[in-house]
Amino acid sequence: MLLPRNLKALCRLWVADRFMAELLQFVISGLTVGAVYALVALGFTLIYNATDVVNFAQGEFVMIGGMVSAFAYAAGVPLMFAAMLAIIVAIIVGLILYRFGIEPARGASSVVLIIITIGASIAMRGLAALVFDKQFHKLPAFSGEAAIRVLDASIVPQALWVLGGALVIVAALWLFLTRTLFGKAVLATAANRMAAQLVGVNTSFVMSFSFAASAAIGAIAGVLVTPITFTSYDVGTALALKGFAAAVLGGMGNPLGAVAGGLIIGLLEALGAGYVSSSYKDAIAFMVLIGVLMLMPGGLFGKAHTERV
Amino acid sequence: MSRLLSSRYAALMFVALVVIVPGLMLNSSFYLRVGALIFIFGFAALGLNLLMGYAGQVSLGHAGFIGIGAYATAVLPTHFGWNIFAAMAAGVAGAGLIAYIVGGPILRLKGHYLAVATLALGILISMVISNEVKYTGGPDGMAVPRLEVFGFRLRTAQHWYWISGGVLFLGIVAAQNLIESPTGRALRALHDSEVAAGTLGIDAARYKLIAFVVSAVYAAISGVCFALLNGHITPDSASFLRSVELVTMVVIGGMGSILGALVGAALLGLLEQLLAQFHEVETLILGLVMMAVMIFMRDGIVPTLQRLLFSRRAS
Amino acid sequence: MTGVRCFVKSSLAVLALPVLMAGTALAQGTVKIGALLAVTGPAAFLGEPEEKTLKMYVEELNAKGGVNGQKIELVIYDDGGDASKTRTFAQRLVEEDKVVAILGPSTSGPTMAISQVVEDAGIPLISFGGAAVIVQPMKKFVFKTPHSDRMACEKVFEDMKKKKLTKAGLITGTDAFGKSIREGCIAAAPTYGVEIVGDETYNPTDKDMTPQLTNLKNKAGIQAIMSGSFGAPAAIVTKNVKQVGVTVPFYQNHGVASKSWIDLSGDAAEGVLLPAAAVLVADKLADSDPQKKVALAYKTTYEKATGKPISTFGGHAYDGLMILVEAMQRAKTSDPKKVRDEIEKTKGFIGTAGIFNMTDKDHMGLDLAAFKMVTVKGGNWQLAE
Amino acid sequence: MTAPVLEADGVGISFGGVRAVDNVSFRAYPGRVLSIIGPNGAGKTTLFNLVSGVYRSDSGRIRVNGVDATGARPARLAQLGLSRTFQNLQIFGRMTALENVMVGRHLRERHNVVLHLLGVAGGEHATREASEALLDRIGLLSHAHEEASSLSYGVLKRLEIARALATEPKVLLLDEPAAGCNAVETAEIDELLIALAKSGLAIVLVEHDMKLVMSLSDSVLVLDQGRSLVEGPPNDVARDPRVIAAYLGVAAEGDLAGGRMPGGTHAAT
Repeated sequence: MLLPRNLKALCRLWVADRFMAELLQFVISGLTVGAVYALVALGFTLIYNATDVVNFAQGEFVMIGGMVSAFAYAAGVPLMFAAMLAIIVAIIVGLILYRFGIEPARGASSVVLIIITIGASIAMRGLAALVFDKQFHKLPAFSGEAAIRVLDASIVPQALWVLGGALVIVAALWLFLTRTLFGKAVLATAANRMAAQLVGVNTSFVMSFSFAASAAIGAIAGVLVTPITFTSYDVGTALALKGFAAAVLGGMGNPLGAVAGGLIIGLLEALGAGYVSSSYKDAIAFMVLIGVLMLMPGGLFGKAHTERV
Repeated sequence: MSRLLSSRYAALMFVALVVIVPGLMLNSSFYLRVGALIFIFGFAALGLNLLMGYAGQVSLGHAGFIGIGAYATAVLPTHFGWNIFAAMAAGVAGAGLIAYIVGGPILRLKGHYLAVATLALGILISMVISNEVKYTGGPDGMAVPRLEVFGFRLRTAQHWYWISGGVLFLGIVAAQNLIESPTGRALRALHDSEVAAGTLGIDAARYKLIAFVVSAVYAAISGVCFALLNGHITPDSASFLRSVELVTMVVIGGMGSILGALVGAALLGLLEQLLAQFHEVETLILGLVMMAVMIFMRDGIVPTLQRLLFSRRAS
Repeated sequence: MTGVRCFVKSSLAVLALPVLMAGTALAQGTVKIGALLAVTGPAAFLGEPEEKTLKMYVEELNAKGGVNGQKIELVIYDDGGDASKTRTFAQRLVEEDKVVAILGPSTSGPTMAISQVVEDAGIPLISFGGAAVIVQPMKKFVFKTPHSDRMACEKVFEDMKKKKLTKAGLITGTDAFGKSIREGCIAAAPTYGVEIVGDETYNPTDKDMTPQLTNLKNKAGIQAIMSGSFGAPAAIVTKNVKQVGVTVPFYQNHGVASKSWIDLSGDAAEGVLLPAAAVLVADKLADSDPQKKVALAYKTTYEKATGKPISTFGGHAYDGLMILVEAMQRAKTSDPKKVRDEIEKTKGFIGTAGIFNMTDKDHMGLDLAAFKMVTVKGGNWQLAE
Repeated sequence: MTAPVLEADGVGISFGGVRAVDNVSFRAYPGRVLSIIGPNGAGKTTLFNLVSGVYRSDSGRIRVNGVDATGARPARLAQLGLSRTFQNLQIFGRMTALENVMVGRHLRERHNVVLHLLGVAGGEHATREASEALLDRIGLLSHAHEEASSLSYGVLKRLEIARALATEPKVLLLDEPAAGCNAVETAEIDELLIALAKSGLAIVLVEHDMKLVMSLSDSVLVLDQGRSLVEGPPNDVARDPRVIAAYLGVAAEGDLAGGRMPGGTHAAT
């Protein structure tokens, strides 16, 4: 399914070796989880690029995506519309966050802005607990639950949706930022807000847009992953943590880096759990993270001089 | 000079009042416990403020050092038969040593990269605490032996109110000493202009490391007090959320303000109790309060109030 | 300096506020019962049904005239599952609210953190935490209503023994509950002739456990897998078990005993075995079963009031509240020490979790018989015995 | 002639393929003032940043006080006796003027964190006295306890010099010390620098005020597009046709010698 036929035949020679099957299963697991982190990291990246804000409420967008679509679906709304509703709600929340949380504090130091987004994430969690509930919820998998066998390993179809979604979003984001005028305006705003304003970029609009788009990315991620990971009012924190780590590992502000960072952390966790110790698998990921930063202080794809703190 | 001195003593007097007056007026161990917790976390936040507000470096992993102090106090006497005072000292020294070893390489990182590296460090520490069940009791936590001084067992909230209040007071004195010392000037200089500080002979790496180690020691001391106050500790004390809470205390109270750390700790500590009555909306309100404080007082509560007070006097 | 004085005053006022509020609430003729529940945080799915249950039944009791002629006033604090927070609130319940007894906390760690507080205060505590350490070694004022986690292992191993399965793999969370199951299973295994051949863990926030399960599946000679988990991870483990193609019997535990786990796991839940309280299969119990009436009544009341399917967790709160209230009625007073003595004398109390027989050596009072082996068939609970 | 305190031999640096400073050499001697001039963008400030360790030179060698300091960081250079000021002020805004100067005494203080925490640091008094003396010398004693961020630009320019002097340097690098100062302030700085040179300090100056340069300098180094163009006594340099050409060939000799360099208005090509 994943591999061309001749390669598949070649691989089949090794299938007898359980090692290969195990490795493949770990890699599949790592990529699936990593794609979730990557999607969260992408949201971080976009807002960071346009506004310099590290938005710790990014995980809450994922939560909103999951919760709204799960409740709408449970209420009988078709999945497609439930997903769209979730994205719209997330965009509205994102815009509100920008308008009433970030814009009034413009010019404040980055750590102050971080505390504002942490406050926002706490408030959003509290609100979600009130509006929804504190139980776990799910969405049906888009293409059924039956696992696909790949050379003795197995993958659930929804994982392909998540991976595909991450790819599509990063490609779209990349094209948008580099190929469209508006995308360039976003990058210009990131590089120098004042200069961007001078050349006629409506920076306030660019920044609102980045919040809306990040919220949408988060919500899409929420819809895509909920069939696998489920959702509840407080899934945001853990996701934000890993997403932030992924974004930084890849090089803060670089969309490709965000995806790479997410996949690497996911893979490290899965391989760590499979081969080393399941209790310390996160420790392995974090140690590698520290190690990489020691060698590359700007992350894998970051440039040292783009440092803006 | 005189202004400096008067503001310094005013601050100390304020802290002394904040410790003594409620301590004499409150006779319920619940209030005394809330007070003690505020002092204890205020103490840790004070240390973190030296790092954030003066050395200009952020740490999202400081609860890890609280955990080291707390668990050393519990684990060493329980499993290794250490004298509890030796265990406390070892916890504090251990945290300082780890900060010293790890700080060297990671403080070369800047901004968000440093934030993530410290975050990872904190998580590693809390992971060890949760996973080494044999020694730490894992997620259930473990009992902490009671402190005995001259055959007198220090265990009530009242004891620890006064002890942690005293520790906080001394911590503030020490922090003020440090800030006004050559080391403090070097740190403040680094924060304002690293380049200029460098050309004056200040070794940035060395002073960031000093601030990191000092703040880790403060956190560990706070952890020791926390463990002894509670008599039972769980890995929550070292969790990522606790680290975030500390950073929040510092920023809300006012970075670079000695009193700020205490005010930040008091705000969060009292809010938790005030909002407990309305626990349906507790989280929501807490988040909104945090946002509002930061939007309307972006320098933090203490510096903003100081400015208001100062300008009123001037006019 | 006026500013300073003003600040001291206002901070004192802030501190004093809860006292005033508590003061006004302290009316004559009521008896105050405290509750510490993880209404938010990772254990919120425990705290939420517990809170609903307590509120619902206290209201019902009060409508019937309360206990010993006094209305019950319930003071609930949300501890978020944090041990230190719980301890502060425990002290608040004892000192400020002056409650006569405390129900909860929802989980084991916070229970351990506050045992000393209730021991010192001489107030009975009925915990909803699962770990056996809560009541072993026994503390004078500390009781619990859920089955001990170790009992879940014993029940599972009993079932395995019946089926002549001797080699089991464990997969548990690194949270307090998972740890408790893991330790319980490792300790209980030799008694039942079971060998633990694989021991994997995961973090409560993990999203995929296939690597761990792949390792277990490939362990030589493995004959069964036992999971110690609750909440979303429990459903993820269940789905992953199916995904990696585990063919040996798969046991879950009482931590998943809610309809929500079946819903989340979908088809993967079919055929999974687990020990659970009778309340889960209330309508399927034989009419002769003494628990049927109580279990069915709780189920009906809860589901009618909340519109949500019951879980055994809310049941633990029901059991705790009722054991306490009956003890108060027997003591004919709400004096904490006398109530404690009566709680210890609880005999033959039929609760949702089983039939409680407490003694001065057993502050839980449940035996293995309280557990039913259940399974999932057609998306619903089924007795497996 | 006495030995140079600062020797730069063939230093250079590139930014993204552009050779900002290329193979520049100069020497600074005790008691003498060396001025570095050139059109805007000629690389003067970059050269300063190279020599003071803010940037790392990718070629050549730097010696301070006879010790090889190639690639050394600013703190090390300060230890060797090199101090500097900045074109765009790098004042510690949240400290008082006095504290700014006291920071300059850093290398002359004993540093023990534990003692500092305990508040028993010795030598504080000496630092304070020395700093007050410096402020007095530079005429800023009345501003000693004002927060630096509230002081005027001209005052800060001088404060930076005082701070640099507090390190007791052997060689002082001044990046446009008179920029933004009025005539009175400029004259004061002029006077100060002469006195400093007299006391045996080596001074390296980047300055646009040609009057100041001409009156102060013992020697002038002209940079153009990152390269060293001419070095020599001020009057020779002012007459050098290459220098005039570098200033776009429009500035007459007299203008160059007597007035402000037309750097700001004529962009260097």
